[in-house]
Amino acid sequence: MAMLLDVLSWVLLTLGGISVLIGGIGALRMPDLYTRMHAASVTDSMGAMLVLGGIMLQAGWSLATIKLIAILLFLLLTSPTSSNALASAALLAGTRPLAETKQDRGQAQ
Amino acid sequence: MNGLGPHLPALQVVVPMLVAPLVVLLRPRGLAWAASTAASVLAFVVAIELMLQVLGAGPVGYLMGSWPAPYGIELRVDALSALLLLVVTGASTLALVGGRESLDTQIEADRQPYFYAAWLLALSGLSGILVAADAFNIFVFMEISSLASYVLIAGGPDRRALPSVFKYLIMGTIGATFYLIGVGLIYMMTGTLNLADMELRIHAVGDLDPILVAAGFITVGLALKAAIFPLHVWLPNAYTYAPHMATAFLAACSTKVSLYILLRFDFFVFQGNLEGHDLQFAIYLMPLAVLGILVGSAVAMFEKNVKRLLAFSSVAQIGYMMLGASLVSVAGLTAGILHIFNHALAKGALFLAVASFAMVAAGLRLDDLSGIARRMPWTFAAFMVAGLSLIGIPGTAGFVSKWYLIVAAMELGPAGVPLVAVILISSLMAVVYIWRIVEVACFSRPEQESAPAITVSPLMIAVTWVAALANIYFGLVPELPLALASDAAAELLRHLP
Amino acid sequence: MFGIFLLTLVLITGVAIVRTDNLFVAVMLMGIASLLIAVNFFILDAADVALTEAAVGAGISTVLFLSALALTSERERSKSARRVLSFTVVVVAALVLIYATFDKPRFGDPQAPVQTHVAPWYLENTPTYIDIPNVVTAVLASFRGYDTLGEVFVVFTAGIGVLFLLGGGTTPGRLAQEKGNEGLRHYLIPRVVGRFLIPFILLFGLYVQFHGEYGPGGGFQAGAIVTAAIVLFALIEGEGRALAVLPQRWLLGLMAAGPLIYGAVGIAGIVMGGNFLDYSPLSSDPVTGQHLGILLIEIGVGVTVTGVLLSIFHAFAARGR
Amino acid sequence: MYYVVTMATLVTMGLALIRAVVGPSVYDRVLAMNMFGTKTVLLLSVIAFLSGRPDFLDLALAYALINFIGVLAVLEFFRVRSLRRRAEQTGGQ
Amino acid sequence: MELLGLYHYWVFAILLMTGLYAVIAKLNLFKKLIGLSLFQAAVFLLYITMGKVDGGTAPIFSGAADAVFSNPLPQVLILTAIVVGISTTALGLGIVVRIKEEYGSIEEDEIQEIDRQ
Repeated sequence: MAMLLDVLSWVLLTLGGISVLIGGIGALRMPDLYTRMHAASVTDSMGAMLVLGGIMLQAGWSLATIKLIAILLFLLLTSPTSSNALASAALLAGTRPLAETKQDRGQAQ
Repeated sequence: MNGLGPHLPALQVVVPMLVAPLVVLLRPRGLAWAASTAASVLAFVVAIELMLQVLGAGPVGYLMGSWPAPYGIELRVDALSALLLLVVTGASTLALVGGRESLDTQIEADRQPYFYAAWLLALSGLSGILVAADAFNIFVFMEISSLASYVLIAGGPDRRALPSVFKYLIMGTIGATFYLIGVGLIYMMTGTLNLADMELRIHAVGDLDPILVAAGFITVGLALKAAIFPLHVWLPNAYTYAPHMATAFLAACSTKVSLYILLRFDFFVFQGNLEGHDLQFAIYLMPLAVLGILVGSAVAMFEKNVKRLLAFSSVAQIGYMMLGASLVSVAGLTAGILHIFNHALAKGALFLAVASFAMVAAGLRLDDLSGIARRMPWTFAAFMVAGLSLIGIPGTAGFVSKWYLIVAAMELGPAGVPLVAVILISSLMAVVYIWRIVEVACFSRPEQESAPAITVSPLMIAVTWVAALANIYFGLVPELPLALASDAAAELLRHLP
Repeated sequence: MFGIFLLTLVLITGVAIVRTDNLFVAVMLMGIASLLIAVNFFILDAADVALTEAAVGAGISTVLFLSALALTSERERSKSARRVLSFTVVVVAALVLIYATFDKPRFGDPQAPVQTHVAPWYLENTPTYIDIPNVVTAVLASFRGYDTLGEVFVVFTAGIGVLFLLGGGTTPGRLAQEKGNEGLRHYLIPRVVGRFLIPFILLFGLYVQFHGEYGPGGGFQAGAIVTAAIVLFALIEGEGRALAVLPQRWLLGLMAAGPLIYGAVGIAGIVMGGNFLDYSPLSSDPVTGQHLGILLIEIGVGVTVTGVLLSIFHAFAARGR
Repeated sequence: MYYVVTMATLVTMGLALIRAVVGPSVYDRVLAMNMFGTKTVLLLSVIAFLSGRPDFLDLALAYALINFIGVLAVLEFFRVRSLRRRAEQTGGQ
Repeated sequence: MELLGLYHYWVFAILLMTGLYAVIAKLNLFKKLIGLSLFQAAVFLLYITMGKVDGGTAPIFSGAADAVFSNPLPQVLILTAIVVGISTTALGLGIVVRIKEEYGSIEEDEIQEIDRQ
């Protein structure tokens, strides 16, 4: 049973590490703000869930787990909120998504 | 005071400190002033009492929180701290007692409680540095006094006060951080922060590079805060645009307290423990001191604003103190420390008088002071007395310290002659710049004869006179400061063979 | 290993801060640098410092920088001056410091003077004299409590300084009505989430305040976190409503009350027959006395920090409207 | 195993830092800072377990909180700035 | 390990001087304050680095009998220094805001120019 938990938590941690990394690469490589935001936020929540879940399995049932759950909930609440706020601020300030601008340009031609 | 006797070193700091938050809460006009003045007077009384204790029974120690010395924080008042405590609390008390009207005209009523609180914090920060015997504690109180001084200077009504205070803030913080780096390096090599303990333990590691670098950082950082010659650029503007009373208070003591820490570190901690430190100290600081004296006096001779003129004169006077210290002899150090005291008397009185002039005259440029001697004869007479003391006329306090300085320089033999020449030349320069003020004040007629709108209160004149008379008193009877100064010098130099 | 990576990131950030001419970007990068330094502190076993650096360095100071930046201009207009001179000074000083490193005790050496002289005494005697698990809190609040008193007064001085400069006399009623002062009230999602979170943040602040004797935390950190919660409220509901809930007058009271609590505990030490800031006489049992003293002064610290930081925040926010 | 996650997080922090330094727009930098904050929270939780002191998770919680408030503060900054710009423009006309 | 230790001190030195460079060379007052924060943060690094012990853990007792603890004292000092740093920054920012209001600029050379007139 303990063995199974260990393996499971390792799998979760590894997947978490990978998705965090993918998010990082995405945020660097994507072409414009909104796609970057997508890359960052999707893997943010994914990575956080997987990593913290993995640690939780390691921690067992203790005060630490409760704190981890609190952290996870906090991240899951705030991370999309920040993304939303940022996107709306950028949109209001006049930053257009790349696809849209391309389309506009196409129509203009 | 009986039951509180042993607690005096702590009370010296805590009394003004704890009155500061109360002052902020005091809304009615005048009450803030009364409370701060009372706290300042109390601090002055404590300082006198401490001085008597030190004179009677030697250094007074105090363990904060009753924890033993290198683990807890120790306070220690010796002759040097006692002397400077007198200067700091005395300057604050005189400026507060006499300064109410001047401050009323310069600071809006609703901002006054903050101003007075900052004043008290500056006072307690400066006293905190003086009583501390712990390197990090000195840093903390240095920051209290610096932040509070920034606030005091920023209170100046001229908008140019703001850029000058910003410059002071930047340079002061760099100085304090350099000091912190130096203390960190010493702590790293010795494992202690208590000055006395540091002195014992630094000996074993005295020749290692981090200690030498630490000595360099501490000296440069404190030289920045003490406005020693090439690092003085923040001082003239800060003093010029500060509220007049704040200038009188800070000019009399704030740079001197930094100088005090510098002396304490260089002599108490490093001297005798570092190879060749006394030589390096003399080689680097003596030329700076001489340059500071000459450049400060020279600039003062051509300055048009009275406060700026006096500020540059301060740069020169700090040079005298450094010159005394850089002789690395008991006589030289005694003279330097004595000059700290005497210069505070002279500058304090001068700036108090200038504050009175400012209330009557249109401005503080030399032209604005035309005929001021006739309009305010009493204040001007006090200004003259303090000016004579600044020059060093026999019979005034300024003479005593310059005399001792010359004697100490002569001890060097022929090498001392150029130093004596420097002292004499700069005294002549002082004659010139004081004379310029006197000339304008006495012999030139103001363009339009306007009746003084405001009369200066008798209290303010009295305070100015107290400061001026102190110059004469300590010029004729210099025993008290001399005893403290020579005690202090002997203690700082006890490593000397 | 992690340390080297993190430190390199810090260096890159530092250089980027100096090079950018957009002040907003510099503030952002400064926040990142603070976070990195804080993580590094954590790796170097300084949990309390990491918490403080994150709350104060990355959180509060970013908020302060931003609110000041909103009142000034965002771009650096002039180029640097004295470039050669300053570069020389800086390089020489850096070389001197690096030169000094070679004689330093080895990193992490248990035999270094720092580890053998004063510090072991704290580790050995904290259980006897004070009996709380967090040695950092014990040293901070009792052994070196006088430093902490000084620190509280530094904060207080900064508070009255900012109030003196910028004035603290705005009335909430006027603020609330004025246009442009509604905060993020029209951003629906942040507002809902924020309102939901504020009670929990306050609770967390209290936890940090009173848990400081057992784990990382204490008055400063708690003060910063409570401030963060109220700043959050001000952000999503607007300055005016925040000031209506907690008026400037009260903040001034908090600002003054904190140092007074601390000082009163110190004076109580004298009255009860000990030295200043000696907590042992506060109770018949010295250890209980220490506990009581530490609890009280930590409250004093938390109150001061909250009052001062909030006053400063409001002073900046109220300016220029 | 923790090491893998730690390294992945550290590398991601590095990538986010690059994004923060190169921009191009201010929003990219805010995004990078937000990402950076989240990664710091993860990193701290992992390190707390790696060093065997799970009671230090409080720090991670505090970081998450600070990060959120930081982003909202930036947002408010943008809002105030755009208001001021608009005011300046109308004042200038 | 040796190199790791030295690297900590080198980063301290370089970061310190990067901050100092910004303070001395930049004319923008706001930038000077940011440089000042960086400068102070570097000093924090110095202190915390020297307190670390090999294999140590944070100086908070956890019940483990044979734990090695890092030095609490530098941490206490830096807690104080961090708070001092933010206080200085806050006051500096207050002054900068006032300067902007009075002069309409936060560039040192422009302010000097205005004062000279």
